[in-house]
Amino acid sequence: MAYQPVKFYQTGTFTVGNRLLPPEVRAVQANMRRTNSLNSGHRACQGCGEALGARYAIDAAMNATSNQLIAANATGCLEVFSTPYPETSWQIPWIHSLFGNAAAVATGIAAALKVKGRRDVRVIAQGGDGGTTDIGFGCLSGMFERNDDVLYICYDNEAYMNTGVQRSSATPFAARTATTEATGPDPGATFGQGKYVPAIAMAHNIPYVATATIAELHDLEYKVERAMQIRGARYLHVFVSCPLGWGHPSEDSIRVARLAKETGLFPVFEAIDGEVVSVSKIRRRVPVEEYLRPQRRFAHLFQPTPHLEVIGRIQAHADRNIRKYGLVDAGSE
Amino acid sequence: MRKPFAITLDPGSSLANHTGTWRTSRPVYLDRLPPCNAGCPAGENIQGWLAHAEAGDYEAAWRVLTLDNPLPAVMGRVCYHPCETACNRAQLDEAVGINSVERFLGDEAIRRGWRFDAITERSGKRVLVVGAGPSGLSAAFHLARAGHEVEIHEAGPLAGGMMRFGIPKYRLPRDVLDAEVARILALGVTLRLNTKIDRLLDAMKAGHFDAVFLAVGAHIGKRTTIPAGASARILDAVSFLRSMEGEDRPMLGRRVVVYGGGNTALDVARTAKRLGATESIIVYRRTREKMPAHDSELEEALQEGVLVKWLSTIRHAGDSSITVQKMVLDEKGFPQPTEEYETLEADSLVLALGQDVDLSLLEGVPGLEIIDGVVKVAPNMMTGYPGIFAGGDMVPSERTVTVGVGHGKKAARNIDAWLRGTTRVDTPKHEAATFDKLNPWYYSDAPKTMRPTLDLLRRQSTFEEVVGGLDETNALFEARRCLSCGNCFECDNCYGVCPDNAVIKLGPGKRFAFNYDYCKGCGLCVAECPCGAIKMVPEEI
Amino acid sequence: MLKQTEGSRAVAEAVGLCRPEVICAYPISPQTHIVEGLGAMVKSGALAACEFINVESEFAAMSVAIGASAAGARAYTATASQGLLFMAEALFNASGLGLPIVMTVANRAIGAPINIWNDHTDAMSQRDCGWIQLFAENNQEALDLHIQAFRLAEELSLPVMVCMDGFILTHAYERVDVPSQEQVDAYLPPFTPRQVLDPAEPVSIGAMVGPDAFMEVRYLAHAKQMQALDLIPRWADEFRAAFGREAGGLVHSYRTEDAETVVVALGSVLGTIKDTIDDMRARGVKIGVVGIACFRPWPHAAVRNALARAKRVVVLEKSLAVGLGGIVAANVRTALDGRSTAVHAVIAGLGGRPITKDSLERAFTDAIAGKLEQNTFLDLDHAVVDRVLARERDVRRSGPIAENVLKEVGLGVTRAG
Amino acid sequence: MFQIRIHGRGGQGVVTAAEMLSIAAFREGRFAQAFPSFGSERTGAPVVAFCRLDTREIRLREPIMQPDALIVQDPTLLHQVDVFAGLAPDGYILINTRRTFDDLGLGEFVRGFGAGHLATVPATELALRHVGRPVPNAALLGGFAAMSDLISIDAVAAAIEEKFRGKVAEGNIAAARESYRHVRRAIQEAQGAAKHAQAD
Repeated sequence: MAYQPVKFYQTGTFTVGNRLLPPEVRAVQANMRRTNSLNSGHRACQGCGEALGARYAIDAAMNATSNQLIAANATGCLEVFSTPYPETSWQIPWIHSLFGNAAAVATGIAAALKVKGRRDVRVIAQGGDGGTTDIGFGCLSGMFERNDDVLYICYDNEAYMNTGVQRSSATPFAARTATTEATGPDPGATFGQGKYVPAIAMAHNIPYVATATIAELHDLEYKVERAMQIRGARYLHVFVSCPLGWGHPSEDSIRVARLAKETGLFPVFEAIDGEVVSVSKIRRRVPVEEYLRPQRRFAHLFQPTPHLEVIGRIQAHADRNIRKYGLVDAGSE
Repeated sequence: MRKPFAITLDPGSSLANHTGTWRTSRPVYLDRLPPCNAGCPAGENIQGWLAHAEAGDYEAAWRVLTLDNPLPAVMGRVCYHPCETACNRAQLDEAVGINSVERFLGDEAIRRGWRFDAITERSGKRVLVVGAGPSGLSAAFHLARAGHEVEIHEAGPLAGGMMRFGIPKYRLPRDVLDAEVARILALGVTLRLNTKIDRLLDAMKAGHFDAVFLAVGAHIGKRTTIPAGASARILDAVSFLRSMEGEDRPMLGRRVVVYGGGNTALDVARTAKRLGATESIIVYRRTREKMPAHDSELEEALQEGVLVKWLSTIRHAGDSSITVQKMVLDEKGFPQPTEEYETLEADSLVLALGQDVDLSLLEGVPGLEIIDGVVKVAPNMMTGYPGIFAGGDMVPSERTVTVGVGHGKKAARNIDAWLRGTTRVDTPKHEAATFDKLNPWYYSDAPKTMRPTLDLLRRQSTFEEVVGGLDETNALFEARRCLSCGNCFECDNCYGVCPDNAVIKLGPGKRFAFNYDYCKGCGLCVAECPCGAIKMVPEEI
Repeated sequence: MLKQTEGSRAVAEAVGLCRPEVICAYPISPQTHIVEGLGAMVKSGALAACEFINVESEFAAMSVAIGASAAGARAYTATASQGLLFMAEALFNASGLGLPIVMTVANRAIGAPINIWNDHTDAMSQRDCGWIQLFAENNQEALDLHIQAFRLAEELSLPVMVCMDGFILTHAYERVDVPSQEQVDAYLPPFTPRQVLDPAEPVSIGAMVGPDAFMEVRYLAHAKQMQALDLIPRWADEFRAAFGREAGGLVHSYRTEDAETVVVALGSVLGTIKDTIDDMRARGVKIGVVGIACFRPWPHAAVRNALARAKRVVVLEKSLAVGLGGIVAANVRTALDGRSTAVHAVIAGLGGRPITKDSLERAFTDAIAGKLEQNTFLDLDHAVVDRVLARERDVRRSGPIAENVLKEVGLGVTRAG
Repeated sequence: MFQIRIHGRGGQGVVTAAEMLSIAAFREGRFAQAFPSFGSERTGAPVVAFCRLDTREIRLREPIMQPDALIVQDPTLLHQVDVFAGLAPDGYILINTRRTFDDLGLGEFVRGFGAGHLATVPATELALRHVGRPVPNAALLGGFAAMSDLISIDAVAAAIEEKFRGKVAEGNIAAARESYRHVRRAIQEAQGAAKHAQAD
């Protein structure tokens, strides 16, 4: 783990908190007075990974900035389920402008704060994979290149869920979406492995790039906190599951995210100035089938009989990640 | 500020939207029965006292432990810990070393001189306990705690029963036993040694006892007819082991053969080694798998140089040798004789074929039912004679210290009820906290800590304790390996993983509550609860 | 202070005097010189307490302005032509959120075919995006309108577009009177936003509004622009009082007192029209001109008044609603609703085609002679278009129109770049 | 109103010339309007810039089609573009060359123009000598001041200083002044020759 592990065997570093741990080593989410930046009453689906990831990240950012935070939000599920007139779930100053401009709006906010000498107030831009890797990509890249003082958080659920599960450039190979149906000779998405924005962000040599999942809260919170200690353009790519779009039971949201990491399909790491400085190792390596099977979007890979060639290709992708990022400790297997 | 209509909204206003109405099933907190508790013959609340140990509060842990068992230091040494066999953690890495933590707590209590709370209110009833073994001491303890006046009549010269006269020193140092017995007596329990009761009813009348608990144990070694030469030296295990407590040690010679496959047989063989025997051989008619003795003890014995003749029965015992007949297991697993014989050099033969109960004191007591030499008791441990209860080795059961202690507690509680003219109803047990109810991801890897063991040379020559104890740090480590199966330990997972902030944290020690106004019933809290303390129940629609 | 300087430079100085806090720059002709000038001021420190941000697109330029304005900063940017279209989505957003951003549009044609020269197609294409649209007749007015624009925008909490003709004004060296910082500070108070992103008082800006309230939101946007119709003249008067010059307002009438023929136009062409009118007046022709200084909100009453005594109206405009005709003319007709006044649209100067006095006088004379159709295309080469149309009738694969026209005119390939 | 049209090629500072001319006029209290033939021509392509001078506000925005004066920064254009289009009868012509109108084959065309209305000056040479680069615009303005008497050479110098800094400004001013003297001398000679011719 990138963060300081807590030697506590009953629950290790993995539970949210523990009555026996000193408060400072518990997660922000364990705090009775956490900010609940994204409050109850939002209209996200049962078990929504994005709602969870957003509260995790923004609460952590609030904690790191003593609540001096402003957020710009791209159009998407998060925006729609959090702020339908006449109610908003946000407890922080928050603005939604357009689908493709969250990064630029945040740049504007940061510029305004700089002019006004409010260095204490920090700015976050957030959006889904559509608003980040597709339509908002230009603004995102511009924000990176100028090294604007903004933390951009992408909540990646690998498709356009708000509009009814259409394929985005973050949709993985073979996944079924409404625009990559599971029919024909090669069902599901046939566009390679998806656009990997964390690597593209690193190519901008911005001070901080990190990935995280909703399955490892401490790691996610550590990365948000670290990001808030740095000035300049920062990027956090959070893997969030979508029970509706992926077709898994709502209670499996965290488990599926955990499997994405444990298979190696979603590498969890952090990079400083374009160089990977730490990776979150795989604890119990599992084959990709374990990740694919619980999700209906991959059901066609197993019916009527397993499509070994396709599954093999996905496994190969996972193995490549494991080699590339050193996700498995030598000798641990 | 004058906010533009509709496009600009006040913070947190979504609280007006009660998403709880979406729910089709709701999460509820529950407590499940952990396998360790379920598996403990002494009925200890193991997870309960481990929880205090995890927090480093050893005295609190000891006090919770001793609510059920007054002999933790003893049990921490001689118990065969079925709790560890049942422990869910065994399916992760290794079972939690419950027994070693129990011993640590017991020793800590002796070291620090912790005492039981003084008895406050008295019932004015008198109870006679016959026998100062595990059951008797346990019963006396619990009865005293309940406010009754207790008198123990022990036939022997010292308290402890089999703990003293059956279990060798190297497994249970006597000072430990003495300390824990003394602590029980300190509650005001009267102990009369060398007091053998011949006619129970008379004794009751004479002492004005309102109830009796019988726990005389089984001290008569079983004999079997083996053709033997006139000068063949044959002893029985019980008396041999008992004689170890006396002044002059028994003479066995250099070559000792022990006949039997129970723990007692091992105790004898290991003791013989320590007495200087060059050969200590166990003859057993079945295989190692079938052996009733505990494997850990067999391991230690083998390490110490004890030899075992498997699938063998003794046909003849001569002056300086015995004849052994080889057996084979039939398809049903029963040993059948072969025509193969073997002769072993032997200076003495010790029979460890089990023990019988001395029931002489029960003569003239009406209504008792004796089956295969043991006294039949009702589920509440009462014999056929009202007011006379029995437990331990003299009733049908597995004959271990732990079972005895358990009987003592159970009997005491029922005697208490009986004395108060009520009948005790056990609270229904919670559903079992099986491994499949857990989410083990959240427990980090931590293999069991091994207790130090004495080096072989000294084990073969002295009676020093073989197995050492844990020090404070690894006792804490071991305690913290507990998964708290089935019972919330306030890890905050449910509070953290709820996408709708629908879990209310009530504060230290107060656990959590659900806010059903917002809970959408996604079930994440159930899936991510490490210890299986939440379940989903369907909503009535 | 009087100066002989370029229009873009004059505007840059005016914007600088308005103490903008965030400026977003993306290059596109003919607006570029303005942000270049501002960039230099910020770099040199002449313009302090200002962030100058080189963005990656016009879409980003407007988006950065949106963020800055929502965070309480006075935000400015400039664009033209394709750039304005590329930020179209953000334009609606800025007005929808009620953010007082000021933007210069250096009016330019829109392709295809690509054309960098002046006309009003860009501004007109965004006439309904909820921004206030002001048109400058010359560089002095362009300069003055920016000062008024910030005050107007911030009072109404609405974005304002100041339109000035690309090249014709942006690149023209003229005499301008640049006010002092004290004058501007006295006229333009510091920005106190209607709503602001502030941790001390958190709000959610940009909620999703459904059928239950969307009508009301749109109505309020309309109502706000209607308020502007009162405020714009008031501040034009205040401006005159403070700076001693005419600038802004809704409409300007020139020699219309007894005019039977009234020309209506926007922007720099008004100058050439006035000269033409002077010549015709000298020959006794009863003609005048009404300049539209504010196109959005549409000054319905003011236009109706200004044209009260006109027998015929000639709307000379640099834009074309393809399939309809004159865009401004269509608006003028609504102002004359219920009157018999003839309204002729004269589409002129598209893509930078020079508008000469001679051509104007010819058109006006035709109008008076009743020889104008509803839509007339000034100086259109009928021979060329007839030949192209003829060829398209006869030949299926007749090729690209633009290239055909160039062939016909004998220019060979386009020189535009 | 006096209208000047300047012909040249991209990179020769044609537009700057018009702008400097307007600045010079402004400094002498006139209204002036300078603007390029809006386009995106690149280096080397023919370029036209305009400048109007007047004593009252200039509202006219059309390109200059009947110039009162022509400044030709590049004589090679004479054979490419109709630089003389719309030139007022007896208008002014200033050409950047060391040759004469006759050498250029314009003798016939300019017959009838007043002697003081025609001048050539080797502006590029002057620029090379004083500035070090072949930018003839400033030098030509000096010549135009000498020929037209509309603006003073000092106003031209001031305008140059407004546009350029340091050495470049000095060089251009020097070139302008030398060009001014050159043209003034040439015109005096021409006028003298004209008088002489009448005397005979």
